[in-house]
Amino acid sequence: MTAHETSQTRIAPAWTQQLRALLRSQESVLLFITVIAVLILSTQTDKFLTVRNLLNQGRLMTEIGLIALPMTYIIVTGGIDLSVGSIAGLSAIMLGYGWYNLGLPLELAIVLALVIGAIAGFANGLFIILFRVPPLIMTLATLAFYRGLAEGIAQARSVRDYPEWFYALGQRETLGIPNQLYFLVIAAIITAIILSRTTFGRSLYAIGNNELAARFSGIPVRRNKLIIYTLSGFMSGFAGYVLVSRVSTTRSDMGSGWELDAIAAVVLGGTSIFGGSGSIVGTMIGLVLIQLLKNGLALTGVTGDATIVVIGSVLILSTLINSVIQRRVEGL
Amino acid sequence: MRKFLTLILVLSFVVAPFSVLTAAAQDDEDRWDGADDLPVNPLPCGDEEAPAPEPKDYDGGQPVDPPDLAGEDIVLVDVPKLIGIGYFAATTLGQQQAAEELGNVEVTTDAPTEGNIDEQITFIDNYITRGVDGILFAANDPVAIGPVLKKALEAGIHVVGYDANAVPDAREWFVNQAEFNGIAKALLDSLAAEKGEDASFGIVTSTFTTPNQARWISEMWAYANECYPDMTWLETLEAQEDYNLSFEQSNTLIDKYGDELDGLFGMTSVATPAAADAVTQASLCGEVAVIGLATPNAMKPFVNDGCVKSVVLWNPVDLGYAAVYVMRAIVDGTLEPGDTEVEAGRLGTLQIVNGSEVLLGPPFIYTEENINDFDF
Amino acid sequence: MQPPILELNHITKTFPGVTALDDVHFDIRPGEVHALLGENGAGKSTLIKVASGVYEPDSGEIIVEGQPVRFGSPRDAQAHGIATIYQELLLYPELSVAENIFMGHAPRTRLGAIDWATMRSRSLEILASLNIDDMDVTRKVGSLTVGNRQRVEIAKALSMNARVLIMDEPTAAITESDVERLFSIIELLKQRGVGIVYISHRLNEVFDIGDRVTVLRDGRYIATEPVDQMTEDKLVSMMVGRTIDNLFPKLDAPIGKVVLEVRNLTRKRVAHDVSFQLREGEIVGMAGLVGSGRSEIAQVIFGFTPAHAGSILIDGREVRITTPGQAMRYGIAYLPEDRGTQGLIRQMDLRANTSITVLRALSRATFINRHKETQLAYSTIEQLSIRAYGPQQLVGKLSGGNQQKVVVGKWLATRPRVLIVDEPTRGIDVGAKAEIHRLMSELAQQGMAILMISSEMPEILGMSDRILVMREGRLVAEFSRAEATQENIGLAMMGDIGNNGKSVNSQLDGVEWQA
Amino acid sequence: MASITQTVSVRRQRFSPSSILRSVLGSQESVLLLALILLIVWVGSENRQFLATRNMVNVFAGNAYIAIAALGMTMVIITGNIDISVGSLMVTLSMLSGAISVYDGYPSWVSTDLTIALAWVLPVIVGALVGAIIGFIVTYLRIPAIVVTLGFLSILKGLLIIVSGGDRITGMPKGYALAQIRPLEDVSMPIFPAFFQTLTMPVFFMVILTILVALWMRYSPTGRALYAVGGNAEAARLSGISRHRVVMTAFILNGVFVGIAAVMNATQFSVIQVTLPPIELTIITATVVGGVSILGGTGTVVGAMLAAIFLNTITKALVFLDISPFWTRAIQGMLILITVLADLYRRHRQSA
Repeated sequence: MTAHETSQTRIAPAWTQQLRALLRSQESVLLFITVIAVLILSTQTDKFLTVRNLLNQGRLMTEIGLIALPMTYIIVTGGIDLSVGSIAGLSAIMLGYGWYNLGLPLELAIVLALVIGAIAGFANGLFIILFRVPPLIMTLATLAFYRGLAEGIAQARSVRDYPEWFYALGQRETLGIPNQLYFLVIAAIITAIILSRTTFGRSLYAIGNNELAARFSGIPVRRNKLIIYTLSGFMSGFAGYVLVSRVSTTRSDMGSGWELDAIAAVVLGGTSIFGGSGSIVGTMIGLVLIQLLKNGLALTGVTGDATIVVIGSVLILSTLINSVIQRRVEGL
Repeated sequence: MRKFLTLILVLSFVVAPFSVLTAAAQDDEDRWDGADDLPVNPLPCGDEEAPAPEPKDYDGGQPVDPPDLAGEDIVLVDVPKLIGIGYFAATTLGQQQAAEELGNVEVTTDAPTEGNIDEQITFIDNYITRGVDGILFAANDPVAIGPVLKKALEAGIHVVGYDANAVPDAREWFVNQAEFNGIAKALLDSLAAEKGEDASFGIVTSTFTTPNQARWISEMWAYANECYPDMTWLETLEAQEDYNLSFEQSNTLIDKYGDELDGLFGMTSVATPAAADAVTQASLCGEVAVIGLATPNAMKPFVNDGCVKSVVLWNPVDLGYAAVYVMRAIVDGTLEPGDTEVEAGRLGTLQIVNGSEVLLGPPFIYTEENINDFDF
Repeated sequence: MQPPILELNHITKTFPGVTALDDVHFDIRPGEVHALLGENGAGKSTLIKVASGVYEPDSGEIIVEGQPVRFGSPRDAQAHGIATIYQELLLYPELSVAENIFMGHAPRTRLGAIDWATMRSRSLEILASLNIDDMDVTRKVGSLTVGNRQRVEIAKALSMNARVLIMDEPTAAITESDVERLFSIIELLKQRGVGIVYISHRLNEVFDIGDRVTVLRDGRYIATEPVDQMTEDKLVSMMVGRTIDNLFPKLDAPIGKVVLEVRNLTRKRVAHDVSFQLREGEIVGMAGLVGSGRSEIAQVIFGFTPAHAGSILIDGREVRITTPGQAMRYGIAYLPEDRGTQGLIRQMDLRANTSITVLRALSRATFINRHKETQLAYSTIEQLSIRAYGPQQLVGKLSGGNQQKVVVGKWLATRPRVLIVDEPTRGIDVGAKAEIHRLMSELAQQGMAILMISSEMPEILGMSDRILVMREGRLVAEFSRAEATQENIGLAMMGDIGNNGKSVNSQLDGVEWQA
Repeated sequence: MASITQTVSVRRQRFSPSSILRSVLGSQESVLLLALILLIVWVGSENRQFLATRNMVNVFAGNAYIAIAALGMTMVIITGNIDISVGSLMVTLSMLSGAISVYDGYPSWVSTDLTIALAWVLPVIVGALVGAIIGFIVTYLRIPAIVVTLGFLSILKGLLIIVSGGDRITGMPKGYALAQIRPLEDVSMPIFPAFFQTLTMPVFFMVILTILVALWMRYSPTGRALYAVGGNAEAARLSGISRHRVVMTAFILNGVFVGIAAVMNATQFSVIQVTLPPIELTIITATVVGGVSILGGTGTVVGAMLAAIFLNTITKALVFLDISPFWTRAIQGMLILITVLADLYRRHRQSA
């Protein structure tokens, strides 16, 4: 503690500090890495850096993106949600089941799917706050449970032949931009603003850094946790709906493995897996970086197996680089 | 607030297990037959000739003004369900052989490591952007893969499927290794031959949602009802494309039904050897017949020590081989909608059935005599 | 007089940009209690870290029994018989008492395997030698009371047959009865010739058990004196470098109408049937052992752990409080006991910490107004004269006193009418202590009603208009400022079962894991 | 006086019913064992076949390789870390083992037995190496284990396909089959006495290894250090325990056991396939259900083993009870949740 007292004497004008902070921030470091990657890839093939291709990538990454946003919230509070993929699958199935088997109007079936997703997330949150089940364990269990429900309800039957309008979200474009991309961008902006500017967002950081102190400061910790897990479930459900609309059928194995992709994006985005720090901007950059690597490498003739090797390495390396820089900043 | 939440929790605790169990109990009544609400048409029993299928007009899709590459070098990409299992390693081998023979074809295989629909779509999408002359695919889901394949056609890329079909208008041709009902017939006939017409059997499949397996099983239902009314269908278990699980599930069936069990069907090239392994390690060779779809190399040990009498499979190497030849034929314009047959190198001429499917031929049955002549 | 076991001569230790220790002397003789005093930041902790081998000094020599040595690691120091008991006890909650005592140097069988039987019996011996015979060595440490955990720590030190035992604020977090027990244990150790380095902010303790006292200030060595030639004022002035006229600047404020009243407040296992009133301008001290229900009742009023029965009245109107949020809306503020874990968010900056209680007020439509927030931070820094370089400073990097001021600041920001302070001056230095006391008096004068929970008798006596005493979850006594004395309060706290810690502990067990 | 109190209190601990009760119902291990027995008895009463010897053997043998991998995972989690790359690693090592055994380019002096020995040992060593690399990045480069192993998950998966070309391996030499589920006399390995012949190799390995590791974790200083580091890293440091060294050890041993599991897996079958089911989740589930706290500092390998068996028993039980296969996974998920909740509840009670 003695060591720190000098920091009081070290006084610098606010704006230079902020500038330095900005340049050293996880996001800008990651952005730098991304730019480098894009530049290298674009020299390898002219097919990569085209509006059409990039927009198309936007279409392909939307589902994971929608899930990664609330995942950022959850990880900021020091939690995690492994059940997102299964929830997406469950919602997808409920959509088809509600429309085909229960004979609901499709609009209603969609609503049903989203509601089911929200409920699933709500249940996660409920156990976590009431029984203090570690999120990792809770969602590990529901990862199996929700997938199981999906399989049980689907009875291995897939629902197809939706009316034309249903595919608008997943397969059509407006002003040349894939429709689902609008949703991703809007969701990203909203979640970003909430996290960085509002009292709710602030409370999430507080919870992630010191839950007890947050509670003693009158922050409704339990309520907010419940909200983010429910949100996570809802968004997973929405992602499931987007996928169904994109691939025009429902299967009970939809969304398997999404949890790791989403977490990878969040972590790559510089959000600390231990909670307390992180940002939506970072997550989005992380998401884009992964997607562009997948796509760019494929376009330059690298096969999928080699690509995942690269992505794995990038994940570790960029985290390393960032942690080194952050340590330098804190002078530890 | 808190009270309310607890209430909900308690409810969910009571309701969830209850509902699940009741549901589980119920659909035990109508057992899954894999039909997925699609029609079945079983072949006639025994050696009766199958009535020739009534000719059907071409129902495939067409690429939008593709470049004329007749005779030119073409670059193809092959996107199977997944990579990492022997079966698709074999189809890849066949494609390479064909490419070598033709000399003016270059084909690379690239696919996800899990049989996962959205991954596969992403792969194909990337190759559309990258710009290839033709795409070969084996679909994880016939419908899900549709949009992206149509996108390929619109981009003027030729699309040919093999092994697992897509909705017809999403591809030009599909190389059909064998008719579903043909497989079903072959499997059940060999069981009958080995264990008699009153044999009772279990099935180990990949997942209930995998289209091919599901269709085969539903055709088996139909065919068994027609021709082997005395056979008892004990149970069907899922085992993914996972060797360990297939092994475990086979064990479970063996243990559950004991002497009652006469035969095990393996519906995938993973499940069949696993089932054979289970039977061998339970030292029940002879008592429990293992019949299924598998590649020769995987089955050699069992066939050679007599534990497995017959393995049903088309030759996946030929399947891949044929796919490339069909693709070449389209590009060269030698295969056009309405044709009834197509030249496929060493395989000679192949028939075209129900509209837009190239039939590889009747399923092949490997036995002790011939299995060692194959290496894939 | 015996030669010292451990001598630290001309110790200098600098960190980037600061000289933590500047030519400091310290020595400890067998069988003495040597108190080490100084304000936070004076260099006490650095010094003991040097003595226990955590830091290596830049210059100066460490001498153990006449032999110069250098400690590369805590291990080395332990090897030379120097053990340290840190404020935050370093134990393994999930492991048994015996294993905690012997972790790292467990007895082994001939085959080199850990010998659990011996470990248990030797643990029992050690504990017994400290007159501790009521502890089950197979029990998980996590389920013990703080007092018992501390005893485990001491046993741990002895198991490494330590001859110097450094205790950093050992009494900060334990009950009166545990303190008594601790002191008797210290006596035993002295008789055995163990030298004890004793660090505490409670001067009365220094006079109770100290033999010699060394004072540090701003990393410099001030003096070493026999305790019996010292007076409290002398010590204080040595520590702060100036004379603090009055540690307890109680101003008399006009006592107004009742603001807060609680009737028969009850929460199972922690507080039973508690009733009292709190008036404007009044400072009510609440005494009692840790676990007697003091903090617990406060947390019930604050809605952190809602009441099971009874009622809370604000301005005579009954209100229902089930969450801190609601309590705050009624103008109640609560400074929790433990700054580090309950009061502050150390990884966040000063601005975020001061604003956290009033985010709603600082925001329009839940959007935080950064400008207002920063203003608040500056005004807090000013009003409470917090030594920090600005709103951006991480509070984790502030000294204890300043951290506590931040906590005070964040609660004053809510403009409370009822301020509940729990151990407001625990572990902060004399200077800051006086400042906080003055602040409390001023607030009372402005008409705030203050409930002050404290384990420090002088503080209770010095600051309170009225004194409530809790025991075993019940309100057992009330004294006016006039009639209150150390004795009658102490007696009320202990009750008849005061002197055997058992029954107290047994009911503490219940309380412990609530927090 | 000291000695008296000592003997007194010693006796008190030996025979206090409370402490005995605590040790019996107080541990997830015994709870699991109880649940396991009840489950077996119940299913047995529903369906006689379930109790048949062969099925019992399979019940215990089926998840042996999971249990063995869980040994390492237990250590890693106890130190407060986690490894989600074990699935990919295991498959990679199985392929490696197979590849070595069928490789025919060896110089003449290399006998088949030697090849087989290599195929058994080398993967374990490689596993240890990978573990060391992960451990190094986690400790010395200070990157959270979950991030590192998330990276390795895909790195290994990719490398595996690249190296193996995605084909499966068959035709391993006769003596290679080490871990088949059959009476041991069939296995050409004379070293095992007749006693084990009723057992099958997987069970044999699982039990022996678990016992060894359990002993090691209880009686070796390093074993205890795992708990120390996971329980309170700072305290451990001050008692002279090197966190880095301990965590490294945990990850290396984890690699070793994944290696062993991989070899068993490879030698159990006549075909080695590159299929990548998410084993890591199963392994972590087994560990957690076994009572290992995800927060580190507590848990035992025995619990993990019992949990692994428990999970397999459930899967089989559901078939024997004629539960529709569609609902299997849902019910599994529910049971997992319930056992974990039971564990948490017990912990709460104990810390009170």
